[in-house]
Amino acid sequence: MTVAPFGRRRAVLAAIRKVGSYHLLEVVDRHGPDPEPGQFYMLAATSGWGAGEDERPFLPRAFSAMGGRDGRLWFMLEDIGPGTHRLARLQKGEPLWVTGPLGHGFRIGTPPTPARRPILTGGGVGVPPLIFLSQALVEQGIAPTLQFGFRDTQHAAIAASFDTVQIATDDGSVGHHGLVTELLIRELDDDPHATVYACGPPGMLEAIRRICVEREVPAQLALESGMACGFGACFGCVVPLAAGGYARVCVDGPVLDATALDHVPAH
Amino acid sequence: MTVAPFGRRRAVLAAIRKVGSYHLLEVVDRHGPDPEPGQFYMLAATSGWGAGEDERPFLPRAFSAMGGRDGRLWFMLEDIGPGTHRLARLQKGEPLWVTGPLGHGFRIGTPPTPARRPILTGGGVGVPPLIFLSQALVEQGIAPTLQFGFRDTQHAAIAASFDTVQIATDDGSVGHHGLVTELLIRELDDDPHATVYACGPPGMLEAIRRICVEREVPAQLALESGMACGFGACFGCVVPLAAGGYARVCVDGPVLDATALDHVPAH
Amino acid sequence: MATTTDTPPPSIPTTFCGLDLAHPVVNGSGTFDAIAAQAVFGDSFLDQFPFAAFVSKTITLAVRDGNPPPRLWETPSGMINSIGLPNKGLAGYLEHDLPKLAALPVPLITNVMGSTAAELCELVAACDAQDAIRAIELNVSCPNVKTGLDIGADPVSLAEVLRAVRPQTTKPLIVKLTPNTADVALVAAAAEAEGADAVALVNTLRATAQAPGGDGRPWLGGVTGGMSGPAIRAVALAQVTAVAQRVAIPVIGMGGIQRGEHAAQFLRAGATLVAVGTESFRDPAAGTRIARELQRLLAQTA
Amino acid sequence: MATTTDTPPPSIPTTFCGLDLAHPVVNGSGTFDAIAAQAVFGDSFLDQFPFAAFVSKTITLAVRDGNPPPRLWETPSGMINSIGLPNKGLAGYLEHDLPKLAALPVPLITNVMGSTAAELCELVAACDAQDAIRAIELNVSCPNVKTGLDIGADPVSLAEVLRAVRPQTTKPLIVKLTPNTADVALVAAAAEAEGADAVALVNTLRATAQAPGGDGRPWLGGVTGGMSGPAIRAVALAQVTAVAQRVAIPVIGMGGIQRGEHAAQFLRAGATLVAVGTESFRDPAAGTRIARELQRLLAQTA
Ligand SMILES: Cc1cc2nc3c(=O)[nH]c(=O)nc-3n(C[C@H](O)[C@H](O)[C@H](O)COP(=O)(O)OP(=O)(O)OC[C@H]3O[C@@H](n4cnc5c(N)ncnc54)[C@H](O)[C@@H]3O)c2cc1C
Ligand SMILES: Cc1cc2nc3c(=O)[nH]c(=O)nc-3n(C[C@H](O)[C@H](O)[C@H](O)COP(=O)(O)OP(=O)(O)OC[C@H]3O[C@@H](n4cnc5c(N)ncnc54)[C@H](O)[C@@H]3O)c2cc1C
Ligand SMILES: Cc1cc2nc3c(=O)[nH]c(=O)nc-3n(C[C@H](O)[C@H](O)[C@H](O)COP(=O)(O)O)c2cc1C
Ligand SMILES: Cc1cc2nc3c(=O)[nH]c(=O)nc-3n(C[C@H](O)[C@H](O)[C@H](O)COP(=O)(O)O)c2cc1C
Ligand code: FES
Ligand code: FES
Repeated sequence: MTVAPFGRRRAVLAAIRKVGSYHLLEVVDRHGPDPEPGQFYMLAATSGWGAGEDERPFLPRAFSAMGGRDGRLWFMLEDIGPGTHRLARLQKGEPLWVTGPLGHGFRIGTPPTPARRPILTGGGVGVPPLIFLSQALVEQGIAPTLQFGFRDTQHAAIAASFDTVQIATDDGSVGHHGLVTELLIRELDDDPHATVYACGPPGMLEAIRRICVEREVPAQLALESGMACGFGACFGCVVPLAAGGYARVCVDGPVLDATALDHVPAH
Repeated sequence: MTVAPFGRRRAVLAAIRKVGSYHLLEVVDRHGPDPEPGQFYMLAATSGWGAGEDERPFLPRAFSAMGGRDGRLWFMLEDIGPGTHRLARLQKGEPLWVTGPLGHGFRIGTPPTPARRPILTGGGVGVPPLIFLSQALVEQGIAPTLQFGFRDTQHAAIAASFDTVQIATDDGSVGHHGLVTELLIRELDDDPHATVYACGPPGMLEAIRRICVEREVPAQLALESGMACGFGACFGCVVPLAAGGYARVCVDGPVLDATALDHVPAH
Repeated sequence: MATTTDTPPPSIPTTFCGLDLAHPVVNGSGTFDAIAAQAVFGDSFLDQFPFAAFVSKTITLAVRDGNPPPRLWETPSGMINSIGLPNKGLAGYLEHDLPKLAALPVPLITNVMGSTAAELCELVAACDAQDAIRAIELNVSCPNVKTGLDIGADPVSLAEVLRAVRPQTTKPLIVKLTPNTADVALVAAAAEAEGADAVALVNTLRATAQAPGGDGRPWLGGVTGGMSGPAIRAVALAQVTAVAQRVAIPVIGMGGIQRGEHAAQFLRAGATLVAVGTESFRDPAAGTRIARELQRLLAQTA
Repeated sequence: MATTTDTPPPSIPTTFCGLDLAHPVVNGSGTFDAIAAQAVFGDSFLDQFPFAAFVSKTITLAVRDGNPPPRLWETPSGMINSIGLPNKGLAGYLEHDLPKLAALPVPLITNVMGSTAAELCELVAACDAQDAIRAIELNVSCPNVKTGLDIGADPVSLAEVLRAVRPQTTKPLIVKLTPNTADVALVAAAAEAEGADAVALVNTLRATAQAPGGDGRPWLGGVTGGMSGPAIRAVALAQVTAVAQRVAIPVIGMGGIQRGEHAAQFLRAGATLVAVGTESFRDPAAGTRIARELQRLLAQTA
């Protein structure tokens, strides 16, 4: 786990562009270390943060790193509410608050030649950490299997740049017509000797958890949860553990072993 | 008093420019009637209203019309806090909420040839209603005496376009070095047979009130006051009356006879 | 503006204490002066009257000038007022205001306040005699001369007052509760037990502000005031939920309502009517807008 | 970041109940986990420790898992939490957390809660035996099993509890008051009369939220929660002002403090210390920033 500098710091938006339904942000973060795949940041605009619907946003918002090195960070977000709405309207050169990198990322055994082949399965706003992870694996000479599920063409557009990725869409407009979990099952039927790294909406993660637990395939799930702080202060982001009690997604996660949960909560 | 259409309506910023310390706004307000000099509007941005210092502004803000006809309105404002700060950053073509015209304006007897010569004395953000009034008088063939007081050159810049205006600045950088009330006394010494129309900061208005009451020169003061609603609903904008009790600046004013007050309150 | 006049008035037929209302949105007492609004906005105001019933500002026996200014302070997502209940007094209200309020296109609810049971009895009896007054609302956010606590903050002193006041009228009697209490449901239950026909809540939360400049002087002429607006909505929703679960009489819910969705939340929490206060300052026609948005929401979920 | 490390730490020497503090800014109980922060931020966190004293989250006798999620809801200029006081229980706290908290660069204040006087006595006695614990804070926002009201909402039951608890320790005893009461100054006076060395306020305002979707279901796993943040600051300032005027013991003021100017307002209102809660979620180093801004303000006005 990469340790973050204490406190929020002022970063600068280097570039922002829309790819289909998603917004890609490139952020210059001179004072921050490089994140690990699966780690996230708390982001907030330094101005105009709080005049959206119902006077929100008030708290910063959590976003997985889609990549990060040499003081540059990449994020991908979908405008679904006041916080993402404001961030999607950041202008090139505009400052923003960043805190991070935060949380525990994916664990890819060292030496980085995992005994089991990595399958990276996810969808929606869950793809950024998987894109980051796949790049890290490729750099380490490992070719992972990438499987992304999206609603439609607009959402799938983000994956166009990856030639090797398997795509599933709900409306069948791109790739497999159906759920990405069907692609996962296909892969595991072919060769169950794999480790699954997953991130996506709760329903998808829960399906992936079930599939992997049934087949005793090790799986690491990157969870989402409503957060206030992102660094363990508020105890607001918890998920129930199979063993009883709760884990804080921000500090105990966001990546948890599938076996740690008996279900992935809806929020 | 011009009656306003009920409710707030969406207007559009046609132009905005900075003249010295002030911002001049031209607003397209198709659905509104022409205001009278001394009347005001409640203004608010339709977006980004509430993310300034301490999550403000929340309430709309009051601004005197500097002019208005054929569905166009002119305002002049100084950026002194979150509300004026946001309004000063409105973009050409951006919508804004307007309610008005509101309040009772200046009374210039009909027929519009007042027995007494009009002296329009004011300063700071108090000049817009006086500029509006002087234009109305000129159109009616009356040449008023204009006297404006400002802090410095930056603030006085707004008056540059008026050749006939007498100017006083605190720092003497433009016109008379001193208070605009000294110019008023000079005028009244020359010829007390006048009516004074005044608008400006409380201290200035109070001095003008004293001067006019002492000399029994009729004076109409356009007051300012913290407002929540602008249409008589909240009872928040009151000033104490000489006769006892309070008047609501928004509906009983903003223009009140100097004799109605025994002092102009600091806020 | 165009949209307001063209579209038909909102219609969500609602009955409250025997009053048939066009929709469930009324004004919060003291947050709308229908007489002043008529002067400012002319006939367009009456044509588009924003509320399904009109609640008067609080009326007291004697004339009150209200608090010295400043009376307003803006807070994060809200405001504080220390208006101090200025009003013409009972006699002035009946003589000057009532005829005009009686002519409004909606039923009139008169809100009264007294610092003793005797005062309240006199006010309520006088309102009872007026046909134009369709319901009476008691503002019990007034210090009890003995305990110093607001009458409405203490179930015991409220019950005592209501035992005297209730017999004074056969009209619907609404108790406007204060949120500045440990358990508002307890107070509401006391009101119900003593014959109140309905309760209204929340009134403003006690709050204060210091003058800019830094010497700590209070900004408000009244030193403290009451906070309202969206900042208090989640507190109001909790209190309305607790009260609606405790009592069987109808509840008027209010506190920071700005949109139809907020009104819907208070209705779901068990309120029969909702009241709009502070939002009318930002949008004079908010009542109509909120009722329209509510009607659209109900149509969707129906 | 650069600016934070280069500039010297804030220095506003302050004494509170015999503790010498570098400045008057501490954390609100339950709003900062120093042990988690150390793991997340490493040594930079200890080097720039944001508070002049550290207040632990509320500790109970038994282990508590806390409330089921969701536990958070964002409100206009604030938030609601229904965390439910998760903690390892007294034994777990003493064994696992205390050694780490004792190693922090600032004095430790331990916050405890019990639903009976007996429970509180056991908690306080146990804390009294620990040298590392420099002061004890009682969270009395806990329902009295008999009355159902929060102990801290009712001067009588608070006094009763304190009579039993006070003798259990010679350490400074701070009572953390609830704002959900009719007259918090009355409660503070009761705490002072029963030997409290200080009072802290405000805790969160009772509030609730409905799940998006429109069936009125509560969003929070705990159904209701507590509102905090700038939305409540004006209410907190009014309560702190009232309490500081009523009692002679020191007051820790909190509620929506985000900037040095806000801290200054609470100090002007009579508080000796201020606590920062929610703002730390937005800015983990808020405590240091606020202390710096406060130091600058004091330098100006001095
Ligand atoms: C570790 C982590 C990584 C993430 N990575 C990404 C990413 O890479 N890209 C991305 O787009 N998103 C990501 N998210 C999700 C992202 O943080 C949320 O979409 C964002 O916080 C939404 O904020 P908003 O204001 O736009 O929407 P909100 O209005 O906050 O709505 C988001 C959800 O919150 C709930 N909600 C609605 N109103 C409220 C309220 N008032 N208070 C509390 N909850 C409410 C609802 O369930 C709603 O669906 C991540 C989340 C986590 C925890
Ligand atoms: C009838 C009328 C006509 C006006 N015409 C003009 C005009 O033509 N041009 C123009 O520039 N201005 C005009 N004003 C003044 C203008 O309305 C104010 O300057 C504006 O409201 C300031 O808002 P703000 O948010 O920018 O500043 P604020 O922060 O609101 O500060 C303005 C003043 O309000 C007080 N204040 C500070 N904080 C608060 C708070 N939290 N709550 C309440 N009060 C606070 C202080 O005294 C401060 O000096 C007019 C006012 C009235 C009543
Ligand atoms: C300026 C102002 C004046 C008020 N006057 C009264 C009043 O006279 N009587 C009363 O019972 N409530 C009064 N209230 C309280 C409101 O009726 C309402 O209960 C409260 O404002 C909460 O609703 P809101 O958040 O929608 O404003 C007043 C509120 C404001 C803001
Ligand atoms: C997430 C959260 C958890 C809290 N936990 C506790 C707690 O365990 N014990 C306690 O006495 N107060 C607790 N509080 C209350 C705070 O200490 C503080 O009194 C309140 O939040 C007001 O301050 P603020 O507006 O700065 O947050 C908590 C507040 C929040 C937001
Ligand atoms: S978000 Fe605050 S503890 Fe996880
Ligand atoms: S501003 Fe509300 S009554 Fe004048």
